[in-house]
Amino acid sequence: MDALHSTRRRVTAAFALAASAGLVLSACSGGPGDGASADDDPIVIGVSLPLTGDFSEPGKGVERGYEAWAQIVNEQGGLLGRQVELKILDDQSNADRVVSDYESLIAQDGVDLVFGPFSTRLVVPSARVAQEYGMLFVEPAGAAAEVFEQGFENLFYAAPAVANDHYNYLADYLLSLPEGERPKTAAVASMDDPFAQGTAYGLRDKLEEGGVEILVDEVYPPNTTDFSVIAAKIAESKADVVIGGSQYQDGVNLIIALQQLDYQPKVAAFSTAPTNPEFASAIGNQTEGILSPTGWSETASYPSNVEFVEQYTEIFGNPPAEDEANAYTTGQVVAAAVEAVGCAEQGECQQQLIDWLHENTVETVVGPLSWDEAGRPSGAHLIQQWVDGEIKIVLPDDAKEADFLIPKPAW
Amino acid sequence: MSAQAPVAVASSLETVELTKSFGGVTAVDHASVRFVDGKVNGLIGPNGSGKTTFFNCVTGMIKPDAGSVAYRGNDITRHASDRVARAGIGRSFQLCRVFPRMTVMENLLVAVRHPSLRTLLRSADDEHERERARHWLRRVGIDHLEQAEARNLSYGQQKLLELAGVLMGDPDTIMLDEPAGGVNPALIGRIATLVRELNDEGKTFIIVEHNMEMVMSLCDHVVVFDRGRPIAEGAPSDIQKDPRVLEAYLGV
Amino acid sequence: MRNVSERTASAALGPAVTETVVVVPDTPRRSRWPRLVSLALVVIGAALVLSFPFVAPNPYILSAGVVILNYAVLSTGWNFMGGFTGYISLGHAAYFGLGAYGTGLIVKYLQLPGFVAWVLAALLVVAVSIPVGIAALRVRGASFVIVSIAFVLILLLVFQSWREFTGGSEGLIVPRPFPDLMRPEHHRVFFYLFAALLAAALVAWWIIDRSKFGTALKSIREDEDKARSLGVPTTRFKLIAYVLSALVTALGGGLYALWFGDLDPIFQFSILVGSYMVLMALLGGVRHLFGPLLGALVVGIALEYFKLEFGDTQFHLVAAGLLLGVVVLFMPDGVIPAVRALIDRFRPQQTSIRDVTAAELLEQNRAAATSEPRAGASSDHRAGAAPDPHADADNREVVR
Amino acid sequence: MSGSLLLQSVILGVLLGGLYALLAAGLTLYFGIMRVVMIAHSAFLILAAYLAWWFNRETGLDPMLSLVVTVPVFFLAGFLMQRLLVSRLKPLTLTMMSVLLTFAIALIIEGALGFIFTGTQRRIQLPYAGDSLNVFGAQVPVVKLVAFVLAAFALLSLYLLLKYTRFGRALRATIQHPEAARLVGIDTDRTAGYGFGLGLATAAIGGTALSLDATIYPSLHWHWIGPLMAIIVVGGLGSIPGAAIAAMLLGISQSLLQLPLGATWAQTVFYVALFATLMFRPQGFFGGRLAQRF
Repeated sequence: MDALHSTRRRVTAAFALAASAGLVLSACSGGPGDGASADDDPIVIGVSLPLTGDFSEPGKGVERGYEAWAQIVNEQGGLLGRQVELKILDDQSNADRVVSDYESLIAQDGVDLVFGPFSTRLVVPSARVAQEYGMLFVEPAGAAAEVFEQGFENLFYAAPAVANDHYNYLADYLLSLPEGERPKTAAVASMDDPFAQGTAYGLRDKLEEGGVEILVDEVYPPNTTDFSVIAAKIAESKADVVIGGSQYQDGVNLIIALQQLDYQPKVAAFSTAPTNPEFASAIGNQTEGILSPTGWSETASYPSNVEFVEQYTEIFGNPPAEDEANAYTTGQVVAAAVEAVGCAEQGECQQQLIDWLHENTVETVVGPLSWDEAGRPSGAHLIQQWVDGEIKIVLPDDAKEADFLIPKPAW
Repeated sequence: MSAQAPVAVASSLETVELTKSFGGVTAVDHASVRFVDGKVNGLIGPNGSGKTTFFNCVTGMIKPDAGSVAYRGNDITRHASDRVARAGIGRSFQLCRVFPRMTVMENLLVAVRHPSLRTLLRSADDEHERERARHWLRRVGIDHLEQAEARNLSYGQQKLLELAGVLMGDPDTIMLDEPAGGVNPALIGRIATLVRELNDEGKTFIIVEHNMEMVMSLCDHVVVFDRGRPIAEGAPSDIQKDPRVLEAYLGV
Repeated sequence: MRNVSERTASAALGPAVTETVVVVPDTPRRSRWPRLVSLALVVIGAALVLSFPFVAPNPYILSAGVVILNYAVLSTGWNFMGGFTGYISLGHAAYFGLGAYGTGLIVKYLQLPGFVAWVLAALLVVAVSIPVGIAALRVRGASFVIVSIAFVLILLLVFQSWREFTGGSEGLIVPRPFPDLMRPEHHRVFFYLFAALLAAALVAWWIIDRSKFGTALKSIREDEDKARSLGVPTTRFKLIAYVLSALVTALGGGLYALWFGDLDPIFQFSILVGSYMVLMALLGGVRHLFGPLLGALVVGIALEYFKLEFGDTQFHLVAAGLLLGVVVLFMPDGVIPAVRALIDRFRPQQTSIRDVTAAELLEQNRAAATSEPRAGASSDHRAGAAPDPHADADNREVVR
Repeated sequence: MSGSLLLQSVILGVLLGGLYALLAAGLTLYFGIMRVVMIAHSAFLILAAYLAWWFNRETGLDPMLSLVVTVPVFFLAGFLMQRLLVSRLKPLTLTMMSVLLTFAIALIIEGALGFIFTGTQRRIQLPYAGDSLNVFGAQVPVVKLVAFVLAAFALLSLYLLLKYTRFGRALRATIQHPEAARLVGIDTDRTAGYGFGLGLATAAIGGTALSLDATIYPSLHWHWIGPLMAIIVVGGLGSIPGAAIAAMLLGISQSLLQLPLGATWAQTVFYVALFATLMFRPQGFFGGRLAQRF
């Protein structure tokens, strides 16, 4: 990302604002009118991400994914023969910031394309801005049901499945177990976040339909740090299954609190957190048997995935995680549309890109993706489990790298 | 309760068994006092005898623990101080208090006698009110300072301003807490004259004062406080001879 | 600084002055600001504001203009309480959030048109602010600040936790009142709506400022007990000011909801937003009609600038903190008095004539003051200070 | 709901209450000395927690060792803050302006923490983080116990310092009657400075205790200041024992209420108590507003 350039434009913007607000009647530069792109100009892609605040951990993962994508694309000659340039702003995990970020990216900086932000909460407001400026909006994180119920025509979720379907394989598997091994009770704790709740409640509802009794069902706000009482309730219930609708730190905190109470479930499933590279050390390496859904696998054999993992590892020195992969997928989806339609700028072009994506399937690092008219992808997530100190795919059977471990060893 | 209280005196302000204590200290101790309507009443007593606390209890600045206060036959016990003021009792403070960052004129426009929607929205520039304010400023002798900020006035001028501010509320009874405290002799004379004149115009005064000369020359009726209750009352000349008063002053 | 302004101020009083007179600069003095000039300034200002949507180079700048007008409305609303009575509420974001959420929830559940919901929500906020005001205004000073902060924190908790009703942390989506408008037009319409709301708030503040009610409120700011002793029904008056303040703030919040569309409890009920209101009003000058507006311009632009310039850091917090600290320590009366003093400096014809006399007067004043017997008490008073800060603070804790 | 869950909650409440008590004691100390509501108290708390985390990350040593540095540094910072900043404010508007001033300091600290350490949530990884003791069927986390002992020890030291030392007597005299204190030769300005330093030192200890078993991030302090302010009002502004008792009671109430109400609603207990106090007993339940007792 061209930080210097970006900074200068922003400063101009601020002064323009100051001047206009100070009501000095002078002409200002920097409107979207500049967007008329010469063929050798870079394609500028605007993104707003939560680099600070409640979602900063996954936000930074997404940032790395986008940066990796840009670097890899540029090394291969760019898009339509033009280099790509990311302009990333920090929305501090605030809805009001994310809107003004996209507004300034589109209207002030005149970016050619936008990528989505992180977290469902921020996707809806920002998708609306994009919609009202007629921009294509491919996003890596807004998986919850409500995202697709807002009537957006420009939105595409760049992952295999919506949140409620993330645990489908796990639910099917648990319910298919013979009577004696099948779990009878479950406890749920979820962050008050559409994505986290979507994943956890997808599993909860399927288990409940299958006859599993839900003993505890707790929700906590995103800024919760003290999990001792929620953990006490879960431990008290002695439920067979514990389901955590978590992002990252909350999942870590909840697991530590459960460990402190010496609660030993047969199945422990947590969204997102267990796939984080720092997860194991954060909970004292007692990870054995913890489950997590993932839309992406490091070892999947899709050609672009092999390339992605290799090049990402080269750039950052460690392999990518799911957030990075989702971001990368977003880039791939947009790139496919741009290459197919042959344009990347504001205006008419955006609608052509949107139409193209509605009608076509895109090959990505998570496999082929296609969408319904609301932008829902039509796949399912893989189920991973920590086995022997590593996180491996255990479900479905045709993709598994290790056998499903049940009951889970003590932590 | 003082046995010598003349029976025929018309009472304007009256307390019955008024009591207030702070922690273990009883500052006002079952004080029953009557002040004479239309006269200049003095309230004297040694330091710490509870005069100011008594003042504050009467005017609603603090809530008494027990006892009652009546003004012209109406019970005003525990009424908030603004209600007491609107009932017609104006007061000054021992350490004079004005509104430091408002002009002299604005200071005078604060007083409220009849709060109503009309008063609320009336412009503070109302010429009638301003004329009244100028009248009182002339009376106390600081009309040339109309536009000065109160905090820039000398202490004596602030005392006069405070008095003018109280008068703007058109009170029937005016309680002054040490009007002569901290001001030079010339000004004491000016204040005394003013009190006299206002009394002639029908205002009742209740004055707490240490300056005996002023009390004796100015007051028609004097109440002596000791240890939170009245020990004697009567005409100044009688009070001066009363052995209990001498004992109270010398004994402390 | 002080000397200069004192000099000029007293100079303006003319030769009739015979005794010590010093007028301190920040008293609004119409005589020094002829009505015509003030009027012209207001007209020019209004014209510039109204023409802004046409000169704004792009919709983003226009939307930033809307944000700043919104801040100006909120800060002016805060100033109904903070400016007149001196009661500093750090939790005024509570009413911003209630106005916004009230509007959104009424639209959502009662299916009423946006602007009807806006008015209803404001009335509801008035109904809420009365009991809250009664409770909060039982205490003064520090306790009032604590209550105001607690109120916004409690609302944050409620709006986060009561998911079934408010949408919880997922937030609430408020439908656009004009669904057919393109985004730039949407901004333009709301720019004018906010401008109209601001104008109404300013007119209301101005009416109160010059009314007897306003004088009474200001006397509460100066010395509440003294005001009471003069018959000012302080409890009632404070409550009226508090409710008015809540009303204006809530109207700002409701309009924000209709404009912005996405409500989030963390932003709507944030102490930070409340503190920006205080900072803006204080910076501009709480005793002045246009103080909060001026503060909103300065702080709003500065905040936008810091977020743009140092976007991915928390530097804007440091900047806001430093600014607040500087204002509190060095110019608690705001920039307007400071600027006035500066302007007065460039009015030679008035200062030069009476320079000497003014200095003499000042000297006289000092001399007269020190010659008085109870020097201790009197000097305290002249400095505008209570004789004993502790006693004063204690009084302020007393509950009626 | 079983007895052991109840016991568990009471124990967790006591452990939490201990930390609240220490922090509220500091907050009420500033108020007692200068009628200052120190909004930045919890920001300093988080600052201390960050320093402990940073110390642990850099050195790998136990975060409690960072106290050796943070306590004196915070003491000095508090002293300087009082002498250089708070004492500049005009007495008439001291209470209001000091709120804003300390609010500004809180913003600066939060912003600086975000600037230096980013907004990422941090947590110290202690070898004994997941360990617990079994007490009558209740599991007591070792880290919480350690934090509690640290807080209790600090609170006891503060109490003894105020009660039995010459400095403590001077401080109490300053709180109760500044003029009288000046008359008997106490340098009240300096004493107030020391009192501020003492308050910040409690924040240093509290922050370190907090960092042992909590996730920290720069804006966390807002979640502490509300409950702490509620505690000092309920306990009676300026009264340290009042603050301690109120902290304990509210901490336990919060912990117990979490069982039926959930974590978020349970937090409202502080504000309900605050409003109830103001409505029915504005001088607080456990002490006078003048801090007459220690």
